[in-house]
Amino acid sequence: MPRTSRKSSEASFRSTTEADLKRHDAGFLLGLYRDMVRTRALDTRIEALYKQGKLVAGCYSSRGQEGLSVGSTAALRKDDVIGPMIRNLGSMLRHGIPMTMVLRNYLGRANGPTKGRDGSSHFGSLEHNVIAPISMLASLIPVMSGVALSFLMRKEDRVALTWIGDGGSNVGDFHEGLNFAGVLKLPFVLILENNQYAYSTPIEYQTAAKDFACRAEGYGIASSKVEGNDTLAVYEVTKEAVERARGGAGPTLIEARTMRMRGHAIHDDAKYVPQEMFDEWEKKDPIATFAERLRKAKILDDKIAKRIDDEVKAEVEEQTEDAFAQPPADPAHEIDEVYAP
Amino acid sequence: MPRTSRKSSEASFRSTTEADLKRHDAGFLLGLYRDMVRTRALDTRIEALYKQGKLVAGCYSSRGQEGLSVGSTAALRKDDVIGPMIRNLGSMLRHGIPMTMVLRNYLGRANGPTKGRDGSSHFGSLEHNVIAPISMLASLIPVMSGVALSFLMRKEDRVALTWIGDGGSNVGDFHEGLNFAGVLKLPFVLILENNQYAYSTPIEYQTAAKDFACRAEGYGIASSKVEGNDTLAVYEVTKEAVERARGGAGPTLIEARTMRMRGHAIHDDAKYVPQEMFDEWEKKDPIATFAERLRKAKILDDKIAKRIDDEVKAEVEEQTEDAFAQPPADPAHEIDEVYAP
Amino acid sequence: MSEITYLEAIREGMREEMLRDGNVFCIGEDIGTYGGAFRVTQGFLQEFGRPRILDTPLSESAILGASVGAAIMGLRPVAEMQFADFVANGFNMLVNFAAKAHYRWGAKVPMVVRLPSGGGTRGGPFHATNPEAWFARVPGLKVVCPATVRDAKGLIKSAIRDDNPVLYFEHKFLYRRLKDTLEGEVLVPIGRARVAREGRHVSLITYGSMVYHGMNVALELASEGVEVEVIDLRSLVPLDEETVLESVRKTNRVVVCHEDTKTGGFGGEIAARIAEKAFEHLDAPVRRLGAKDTPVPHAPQLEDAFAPQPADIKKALLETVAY
Amino acid sequence: MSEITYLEAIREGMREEMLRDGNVFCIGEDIGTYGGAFRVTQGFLQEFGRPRILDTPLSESAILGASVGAAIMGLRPVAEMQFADFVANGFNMLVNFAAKAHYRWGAKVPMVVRLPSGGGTRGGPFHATNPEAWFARVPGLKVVCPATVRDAKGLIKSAIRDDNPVLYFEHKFLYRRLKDTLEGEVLVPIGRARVAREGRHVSLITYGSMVYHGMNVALELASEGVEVEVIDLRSLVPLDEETVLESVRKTNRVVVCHEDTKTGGFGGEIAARIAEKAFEHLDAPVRRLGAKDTPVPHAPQLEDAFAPQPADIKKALLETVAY
Ligand SMILES: Cc1ncc(C[n+]2csc(CCOP(=O)(O)OP(=O)(O)O)c2C)c(N)n1
Ligand SMILES: Cc1ncc(C[n+]2csc(CCOP(=O)(O)OP(=O)(O)O)c2C)c(N)n1
Ligand SMILES: [Mg+2]
Ligand SMILES: [Mg+2]
Repeated sequence: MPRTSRKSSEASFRSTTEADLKRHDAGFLLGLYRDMVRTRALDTRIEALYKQGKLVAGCYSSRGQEGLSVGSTAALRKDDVIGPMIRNLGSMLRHGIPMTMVLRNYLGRANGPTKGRDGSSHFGSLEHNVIAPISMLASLIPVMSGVALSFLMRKEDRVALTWIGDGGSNVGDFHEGLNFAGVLKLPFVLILENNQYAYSTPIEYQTAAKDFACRAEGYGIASSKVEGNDTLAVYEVTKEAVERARGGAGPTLIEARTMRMRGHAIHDDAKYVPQEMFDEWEKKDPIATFAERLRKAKILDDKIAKRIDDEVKAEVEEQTEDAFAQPPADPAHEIDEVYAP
Repeated sequence: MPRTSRKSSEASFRSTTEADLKRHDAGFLLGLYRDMVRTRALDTRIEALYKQGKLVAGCYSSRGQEGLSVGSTAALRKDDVIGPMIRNLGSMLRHGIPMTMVLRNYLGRANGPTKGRDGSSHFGSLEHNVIAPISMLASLIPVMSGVALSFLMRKEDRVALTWIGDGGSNVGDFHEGLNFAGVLKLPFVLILENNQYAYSTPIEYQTAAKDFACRAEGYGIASSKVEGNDTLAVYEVTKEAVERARGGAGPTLIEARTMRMRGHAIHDDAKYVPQEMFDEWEKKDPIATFAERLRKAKILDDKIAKRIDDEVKAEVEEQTEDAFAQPPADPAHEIDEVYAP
Repeated sequence: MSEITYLEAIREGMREEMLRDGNVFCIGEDIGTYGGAFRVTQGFLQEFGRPRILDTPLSESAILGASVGAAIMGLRPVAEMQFADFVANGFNMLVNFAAKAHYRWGAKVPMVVRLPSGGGTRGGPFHATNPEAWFARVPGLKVVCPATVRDAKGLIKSAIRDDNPVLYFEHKFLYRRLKDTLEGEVLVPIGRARVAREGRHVSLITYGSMVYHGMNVALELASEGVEVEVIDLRSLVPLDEETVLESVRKTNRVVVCHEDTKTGGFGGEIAARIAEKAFEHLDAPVRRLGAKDTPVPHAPQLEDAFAPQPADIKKALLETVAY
Repeated sequence: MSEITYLEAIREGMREEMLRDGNVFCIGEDIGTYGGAFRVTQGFLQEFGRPRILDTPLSESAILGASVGAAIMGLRPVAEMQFADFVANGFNMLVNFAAKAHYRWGAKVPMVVRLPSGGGTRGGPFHATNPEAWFARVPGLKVVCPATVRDAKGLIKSAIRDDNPVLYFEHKFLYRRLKDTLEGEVLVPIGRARVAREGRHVSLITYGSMVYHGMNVALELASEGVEVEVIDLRSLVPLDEETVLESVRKTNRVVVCHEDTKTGGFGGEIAARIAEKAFEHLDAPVRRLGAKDTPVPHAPQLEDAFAPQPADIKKALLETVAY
């Protein structure tokens, strides 16, 4: 039996209607669309570069989850701080990270964000208010609580936001970090991307809980559930959470339902996922469905779509070229910066 | 403002009535009473030995929580396995650990259960189906899940039970262990002893959750709440949980409300606890209130009470003497047993 | 008899023990349906079924903690860390629970933790470390690091039969690179080093991936007239000190080498023991070789500059011989 | 100027830095109302209030993780582990997040972790360990182990001002045992060892509680005509190798000693460096002294047999001199 979603009632996952769409500015909506397109274009290019043997190692795709990253990040101010995980390429782009930074890192360039020391999108940039994750899942949750704590201490009205997977949410740090944030009412938002699988492991083997959002109660914090492929709905629930956080009402745990449309990483053919499940979710593709809605609302048409596509294509070309033009990582400086001076 | 309890509705914490009491066999009820008296007597003796400078180091009292340990352990079969924490002296005694074993350990004797290598009630005995804790709180939760896993693998109808404090429940292992047990539907029961404080830290600084039992939902497991000083109620909810576990219906998290009536350890005068709080909880003393109920039900009278007291006194005397008669730990064998042969 | 790889040898060893002893079971992330990130347990789910092959939630501390509990009850869990690096998340269970149980209260903890470790595969800071020294310093744990196909099989079997917690570091670089033909029951005792190559000019004390590189270098040097004795420790705890000292007493010159970072790596322990116990036999300083004291870098040219390369080993050996 | 204890010196150092820099804050279990399990932060809540003095839930990984996050944002957290032993529960945050951030992406992590460690107080297997070697092998972390009242104060202040994660091991045995009078601004640079006593017959390289015992032994031996040079490392990372080597070049004989268990303790690293870099200067084997390779036992007679005692140090020094 192909599984398609969590057991909890369908209705409780928020989605938006055409009326909701109309409440928003066309420019804003087109911006969301554009950033999703940018994300997929870069993702697709990275996959292509992998196949051409150009990357240092493997790559992780966020295909099918672009709306979740872009929609949630769109709810933030630029001075809010994000801690993107491996499937939040869209968050990085939306928060201002130029494509070349990502590409330089995938290519192991000397003046990439990690100088070749780490790979893929595994980097941060304080200039862009982006904290780098480590591979150990859920570690970012206590760390981003600490970022939020710095806002509390300095009386800044900024918010910290990060993401976690259905798998990663079972690591102890999820518990310690959320509980800590709850007791201090920190301006912190955690989005749980329930994309049905953790590597090869389906959610049924991850937890017996009926959903993940209910865990919020155990920390005395707010929660909500949202259709992760409804980009606007993701934006809206995140916006509410961010406002709550900024207003001093504490953290929120948002469960977003979506689907990982590729293998865990490029080497994984995801044969363990029933094809029907991919088929069904393909119909809910966040970009296609959002485009469709924008067209219906007369915000998008062929001409605008083509313009955006062309611009994005040009951006990817230019940024890829830029990345390739950079020098490779330099072993001469290898041991230089283990310590801050 | 002295705090007296969690914010969650009073009614939801189970307690028993006189009718409930009557459903039980008098011998069984007197057994509970007796084991509580034994626990307090041993606890009191250990405190006295400390004051006489006879212990190797400090000691931890479970005064005021005897009913919780005894009542919950009474719900088990002897072949069920417990993982007692530092305030579960009563569980150890009820599960068959002789007093001298505890005393020998407090006195660092060569033929105590740890041969002087560890102290206090920090020991286990496979012969008695008791697993030793480590100091790192909540570590026992995954470990006892593993004990329960062994029952599942071997198709044994045994149950694993352990306890955790309001403080310790915020360690990541609580989350990992309970979630693991939940997904495998393990025969596992966890009793959260909410005794209002973790060392000097009141529960408000431990979590913003309205109670601890609600965390069960996040793992898809059963839960219940009980007045921890109502020994019979503790017995009953534990019994239900144990039967659920034995029947294959998976783990239960039980929150028991009680009060730590001493400092964290003997050196701690607990000045940070409002006196009113001690006063109020003193009235709910599990032994005094249970005795009172037994008397009302004509199960206990002065004569029986005296007989039990005398027997227990004699037991403590004899066991203490026995412990003192043992040789001190012997450094000659110090490095012998780091590894199993 | 056909050739099998180092990786297949681990699988074979586990499978044989699973068949031999019903108490043995496997536990870890993605080890069932997927057969493990490196496919070490491929086919096991089909053969042994659930729960003996147990796909777990993403929870290292639960995996290790549950293994401790099951082991105390007499089962023999073989836990897989998806990468050795992730053991940092379940560290406490090993160093405090598993390691101290027997000493404290006589409880046996017959569990194995498999840790795919090491670099050379561009894994970067979190997928390429060699964390064995964290554990080799913990009384109560045993630590083995197989470097050959035979030892991969023989040590996993011995680890499973051991009544103590054994950390089994399997090197990712060797997984598919090494091949050998094994016949009959292969059991390799824990705590016994192997003279991988005899020589008289200098001893190379090493383990893990550096045995592979060291043997190649020794071969090359032999053609240049320098006879290197290569000692493959195989087991760090217990350490076969006598085989090490014997070699040093014979060659009077020694290089200690590992892929782990140099400062605080287990090579310090080995060098210190040699310096103390074979002082009179040393004609040259005990030379130590390890990776640079940085996290493991990702880009190939950086990783190669980070970890000891054959050329570095050769240079150290020649300098020690020439001293 | 009145005398203060080692413990008070830590408190004074922290307090001065709290007053000097509004970015400094304290975080840990029971550090506010209670003033910490050992009362190091006594009075801080009254003086600095919440949230600068932050009583946390019982969650080591959250304490350390939140410290990392706050530090990356430019604050300067001083996190307390109630006992050093409990750092095992937040291990990953230190070795993977804090240690690697600057190398990976240039983020400074100016945090201090205070770790009340060591034995002599009958703490047993979980309240008396010396876990410094786990961290001294992790590139990106700094590790200091003050052994005097002056260094307790001077190093906590330097640690707080350092832009890297610094693990500050404060020894429980020394807390109230050491007293001294300090005047003026006390700042002790991280990475510089201290010649605690000059001598010419043998060098004792040590740190932490063993400095205390070592100095007593040295005094005793002086009256017997043996002049011991005592080097108090103070900082394990960065290690002041030059001061160590200089002493060895002068005395030609050396004992390395720590309270931590011997196998895999940091003494191996030090001995290995001496053996490699001062080979020509050694008139005797580098002698190593550490605790027995067992968990820390609880009962007094066991703990005393476990950890190096003054008599053991004396014996090792005399044997090394007599070699
Ligand atoms: C603590 C930890 N254990 C194991 C891994 C190895 N690992 C990397 S990704 C992954 C699956 C993650 O699943 P999920 O959290 O659902 O995120 P998704 O990949 O589905 O977005 C695993 C097991 C890890 N990164 N961290
Ligand atoms: C992981 C961990 N951190 C810190 C400690 C130190 N410590 C011992 S008991 C205690 C308080 C425990 O409180 P709680 O869990 O509520 O149990 P109680 O003592 O109230 O029964 C603390 C902080 C510990 N034992 N383990
Ligand atoms: Mg997932
Ligand atoms: Mg409590």
